[in-house]
Amino acid sequence: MNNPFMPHEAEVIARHEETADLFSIQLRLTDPVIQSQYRFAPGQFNMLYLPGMGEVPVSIVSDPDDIHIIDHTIRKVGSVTNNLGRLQVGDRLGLRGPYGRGWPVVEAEGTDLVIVTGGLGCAPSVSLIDYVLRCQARYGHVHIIQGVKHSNDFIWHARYDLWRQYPNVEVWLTADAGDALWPWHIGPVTQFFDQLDIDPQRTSVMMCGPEGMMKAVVQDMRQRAVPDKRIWFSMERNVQCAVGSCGRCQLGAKFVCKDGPVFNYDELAPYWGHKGA
Amino acid sequence: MNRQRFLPRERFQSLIDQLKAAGYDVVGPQVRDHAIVFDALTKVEQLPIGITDEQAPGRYRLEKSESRRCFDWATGAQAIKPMTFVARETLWQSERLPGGGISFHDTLTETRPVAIIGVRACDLAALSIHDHHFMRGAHPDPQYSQRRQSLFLIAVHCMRSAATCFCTATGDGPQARSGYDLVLSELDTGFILEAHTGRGLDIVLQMETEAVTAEQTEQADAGILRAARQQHRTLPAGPLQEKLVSAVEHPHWQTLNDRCLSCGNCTAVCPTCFCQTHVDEISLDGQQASHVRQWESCFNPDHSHIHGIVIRSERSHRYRQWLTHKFGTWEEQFGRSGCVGCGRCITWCPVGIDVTGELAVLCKRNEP
Amino acid sequence: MSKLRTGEIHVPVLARVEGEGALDIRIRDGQIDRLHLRIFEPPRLFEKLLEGRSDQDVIDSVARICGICPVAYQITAVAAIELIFNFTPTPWVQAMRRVMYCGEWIQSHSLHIHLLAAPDFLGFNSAPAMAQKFPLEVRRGLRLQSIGNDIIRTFGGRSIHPVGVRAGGFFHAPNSAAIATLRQKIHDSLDEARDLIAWVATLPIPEDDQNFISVSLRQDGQYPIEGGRIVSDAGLDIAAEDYEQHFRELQVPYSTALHALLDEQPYLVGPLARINNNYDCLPAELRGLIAATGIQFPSRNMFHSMAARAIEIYFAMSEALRLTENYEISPEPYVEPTLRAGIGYGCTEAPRGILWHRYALDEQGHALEARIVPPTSQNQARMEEDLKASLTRFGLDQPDDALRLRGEMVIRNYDPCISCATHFLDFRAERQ
Amino acid sequence: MNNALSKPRVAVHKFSSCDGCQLAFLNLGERLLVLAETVDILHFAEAGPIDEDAMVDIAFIEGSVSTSRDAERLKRIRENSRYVITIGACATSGGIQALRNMHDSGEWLAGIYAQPGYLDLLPESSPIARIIKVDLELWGCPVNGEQVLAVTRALLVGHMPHVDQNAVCMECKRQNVVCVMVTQGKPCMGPVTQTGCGAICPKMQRDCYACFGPAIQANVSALGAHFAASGMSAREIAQRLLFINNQAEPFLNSGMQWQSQAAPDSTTSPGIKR
Ligand SMILES: Cc1cc2nc3c(=O)[nH]c(=O)nc-3n(C[C@H](O)[C@H](O)[C@H](O)COP(=O)(O)OP(=O)(O)OC[C@H]3O[C@@H](n4cnc5c(N)ncnc54)[C@H](O)[C@@H]3O)c2cc1C
Ligand code: SF4
Ligand code: SF4
Ligand code: SF4
Repeated sequence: MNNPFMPHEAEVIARHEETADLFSIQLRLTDPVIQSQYRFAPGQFNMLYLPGMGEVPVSIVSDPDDIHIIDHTIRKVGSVTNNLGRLQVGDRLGLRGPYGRGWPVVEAEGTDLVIVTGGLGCAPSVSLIDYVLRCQARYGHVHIIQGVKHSNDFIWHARYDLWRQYPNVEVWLTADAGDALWPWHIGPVTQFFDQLDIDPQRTSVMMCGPEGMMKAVVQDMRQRAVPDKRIWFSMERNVQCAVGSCGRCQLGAKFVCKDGPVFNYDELAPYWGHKGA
Repeated sequence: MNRQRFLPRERFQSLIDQLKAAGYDVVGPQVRDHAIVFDALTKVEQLPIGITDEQAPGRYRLEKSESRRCFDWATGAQAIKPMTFVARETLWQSERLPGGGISFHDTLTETRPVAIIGVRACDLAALSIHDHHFMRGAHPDPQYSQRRQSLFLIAVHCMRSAATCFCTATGDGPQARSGYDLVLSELDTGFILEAHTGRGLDIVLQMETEAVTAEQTEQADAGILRAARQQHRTLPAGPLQEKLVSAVEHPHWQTLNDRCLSCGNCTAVCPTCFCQTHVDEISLDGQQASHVRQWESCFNPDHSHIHGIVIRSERSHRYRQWLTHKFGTWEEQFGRSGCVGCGRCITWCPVGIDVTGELAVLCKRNEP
Repeated sequence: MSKLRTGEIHVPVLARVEGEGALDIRIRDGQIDRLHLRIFEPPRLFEKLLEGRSDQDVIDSVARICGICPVAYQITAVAAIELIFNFTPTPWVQAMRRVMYCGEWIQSHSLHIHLLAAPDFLGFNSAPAMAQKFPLEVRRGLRLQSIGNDIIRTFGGRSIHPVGVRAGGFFHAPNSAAIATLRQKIHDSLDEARDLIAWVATLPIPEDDQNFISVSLRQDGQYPIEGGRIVSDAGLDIAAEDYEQHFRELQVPYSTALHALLDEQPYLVGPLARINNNYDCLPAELRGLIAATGIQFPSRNMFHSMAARAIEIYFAMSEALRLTENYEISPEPYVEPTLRAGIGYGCTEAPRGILWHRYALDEQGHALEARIVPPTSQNQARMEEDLKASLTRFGLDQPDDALRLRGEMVIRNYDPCISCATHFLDFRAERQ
Repeated sequence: MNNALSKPRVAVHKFSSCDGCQLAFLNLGERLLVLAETVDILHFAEAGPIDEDAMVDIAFIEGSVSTSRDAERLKRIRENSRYVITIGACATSGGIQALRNMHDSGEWLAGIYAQPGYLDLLPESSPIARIIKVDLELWGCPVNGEQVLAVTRALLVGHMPHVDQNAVCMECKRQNVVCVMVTQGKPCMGPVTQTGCGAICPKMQRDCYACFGPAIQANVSALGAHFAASGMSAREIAQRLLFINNQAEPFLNSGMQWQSQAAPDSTTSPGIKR
């Protein structure tokens, strides 16, 4: 029987320092057979493993169609992520995945998209945006709204510049606080919603980021009569096994690792907003 | 032939012997450290003969009786969970290769076939939930599956309930209905054996047994009925998921915050709890690592830890998670409640918190 | 040679001893004019901490006086407490306490020989360093040490501050399988223990005979461990409760440990004193092994303490085997004693020598008063006396480093346990 | 830290203690020799090397702060060490000797200071973290040697490990140990004590006395209330809480409350300040 808990060896083929505590690594599974079978959807995640330290769940940011490349962007917050940040090109680590239910790219076809990300929340949404823009014919207008704590936290300037050049794409940027050179807005992401020209019945909202931000967005969007089933978000819980066995990531009746990490509001409504759920 | 046969008490040893002869390691209940626990069994005399249990919230005492019965007690310190979902085991190992590579190895080893004598109806119901959880999903658990498949189960119908039992309320007992190879009804003079699988029948056929009389069948039925009637704890009318989820801000959780020790005993004795923690262990030279899993409980703050935050930071949140999951959201996950009515969480809670009482309070407000 | 030496020598921190101490020597005109074994480990006031505590708390607390000989403390305390309760433990309990105590001797002696003392004789500054040249010997020592730990763990759950001892017996009896495994392990290492005696006897030790009084227990024809009368080779023979009539503790200004004197004289306790006084109680087979080494007991050479330890390791292993032969798990690992008020004494042979306790308990078994005299404070005066003699014989004109090392060697040879030594200060006496 | 050229450097420092936690290293057996080859042990008086001011990657500290010179020494250790790890109850919570903190310093210490000049003892025994920042605290009286080794191994590969601080009960259940509280009514501290020892007391069918300090989720007041309901006196409950780890927060707070309710006892003098 396949051991669903056992990683495969992967190699770091590129790495990039984004900010002082944020980095991206590009990985390749070293076993060609496993690499050739590896497919993922936007919003899914991998378990990355460092021997003696443990595993962490990390979203895949690369383009799902680019099947030879697995990109991750990671914030150094604790022991495992710090050590992932020390890996150099050629170093090996363990990888298993992809896991979870990603973004509803099929369900959202034919609708306008509002993609809201806060902080590093942008990581899981990057592959979503890449995908949507490549298959733009299937979607309507795309609003990309990115909020960061401080203007210095804003990375991926180039990516945003690129996205802005697409037709029917609008990019809105804001920071809770910013320095004098910050050309964009100051304040919460919800400040833009009045200016968005959306038809609630024909709109899908997708977001990821801190739960506080997501709560505000959900509330606002529901008030605008966006259907509960079309408000989507990516959740974070303690994921250890990633296959729905260890019970650590439960959120109400859901297992974040296999029923999510992307959920729509309808699914989580009974638990939404209750401390400790 | 009739699947039911009678085995006189004097010949009970022949069951153990037959199982051994058929290649099984035999495990059965016995008294250790003031409780009934499962352990290796070779002789009938090791069984808790003439032992009964007295259980109450936070209290478990064994008593000697005049009876010669071996199964005249209700539930022991643990169901058979420790034998299927083991408390601590290595899932896989990794090794650093010269040149920087990492190789990963499985740690599965052969398991020997094990026959367990004395499995109760509630424990079987719990086992079936675990089978669902560990074996029937998209990613079957190799460790669990292997051990599970090597089991030969000999159930016993309960003829006596402890004060903490409430399997009639969950519909899981006292009569064992499925999931076993053989089942025993214990009478004063011996046992009615009933095979439910071919291999169970093979064992029975090897033994010197007698026909079952109508009177013996009646005695067995009466015993089961007696056990059912002894139970007095009940559950609020189900399904409970909606009731509990909508009680999320009920003020009663706060009183539990004050009383609950958050020690996790209830989850550890519950035969259906499946939560785990995965930890890595490394050799002194840093070259080998083992990925180990062990039992975890939602009462531990670690359970819901993500970087920098404990999601269920207060005891009340954690008690709520336990009760809401076990009796509520379990229904959506497994199509039934996570409680099989064994009463262990009531008995083995050091301060005697009684889930049935708490549920009554929590669900009342939402009762029509 | 030319001019007689004058100067000071300091060892600011003694290495490879348990606890913190220093050595200060002042030499004037070629003579040691002042020598202080200065113990600065802060006292932890155990005798006070015990007041008001239950009998079980006393047993669990006194273990914390010393991480290396917790069993000695617990078994001495429980003996005193059971005396107050007028309780005699079952023969099974008595035998198993002796086995557990054997574990501590094996552990402590092996640790001392290999990790603390032997590097001195072979010119290394630590056991790992010595292991480079003497890998087999060091590994053998570590294995013996682990056997001692295993024995303690079998009865106490862990080898440091074990948790199995209680008034009336043990909390739990090991099962036969555990004892069988343990016996096998001890049995398999007996040859190593035998080799250890031979090896220790070959270590280059100074010839340094001195005059001293050996004080130990004497236990009904057995080699003394967990009880007996207090005897000396100068004719003392008293019961434990008479200890205070003959021994006196006094405080010296430079040390946080008390000094003890027997009839105003320094005296020696520990393995050498034990063998000197009880050679006749060792099994004949072992006496044969000793004879083969050429060492004669009683011995006046303090450096024979190491050989005495090796001999006691072998003795403790064979004793543990003897006492667990035909082991059967006791259905009653303890009998609940009836609590009583009173005063009780305990005296046992800790690895480093006699350990003496006295308790006064109230009717509920709570301690009213405690007094504890550990072996190291008893040896302190003797150590200073020895240092003066040995260093003088070694030659005070030797280089500082050589003198320092020799001084440390002399001290280490006593295996002083400073942690033990300093946990007691008799304030009442002080204030009088 | 894992640099091929220089081995990681380690020191073991001792303060007021019984030396039992240092034995976590000296009792490692064969693995002590492996450790000695993997790292450079620069200061470890009991094992031999002495260099108190060595710059190290990991400094292990045993023992509590109890003399006037200790604070000074600790500050130097902190400056010289990348990670400071306390080992054991004395270093982590002040240890059993901190029971003196609760006593009237006049009553207890007058005897000592009657001989001033040669006895240096502070009226309180304090945990290391009261003086310097500690990176990781390992509890236990004594520490569990396996835990110390596991932490050392993790730090050697650059990983700050997570130490399990959940209740002893979890470990009992994992080891299939039968609960002594439920079956025998013993006043076990397991539900509020952190795991790490391997549940050795319940395994021996005795009640835990909390030598590993408070569990992270400890609800000490609920346990105290339960003890009281099952017939223990306030004084007994106070002594239960104020023992090896008497200075650890939840034990200290709750213990002092029970102590203040304890009836003054004529025959014994617990001597604890009211
Ligand atoms: C689906 C999903 C996708 C994610 N995607 C990304 C991403 O793309 N980029 C990104 O940067 N992050 C992502 N994260 C978050 C990322 O997994 C965490 O930041 C990471 O696990 C932190 O690990 P650490 O060891 O560095 O931090 P630590 O805080 O040291 O450790 C976190 C983990 O270690 C254990 N642990 C450590 N300390 C404790 C404690 N005190 N109590 C209990 N357990 C403890 C727990 O298992 C915990 O989950 C994602 C998380 C999820 C669930
Ligand atoms: S919730 Fe309690 S009664 Fe129900 S199965 Fe679990 S332990 Fe038994
Ligand atoms: S979440 Fe709690 S109640 Fe549910 S399975 Fe896990 S431990 Fe049991
Ligand atoms: S059970 Fe409690 S007292 Fe016993 S060793 Fe463990 S933590 Fe210490």
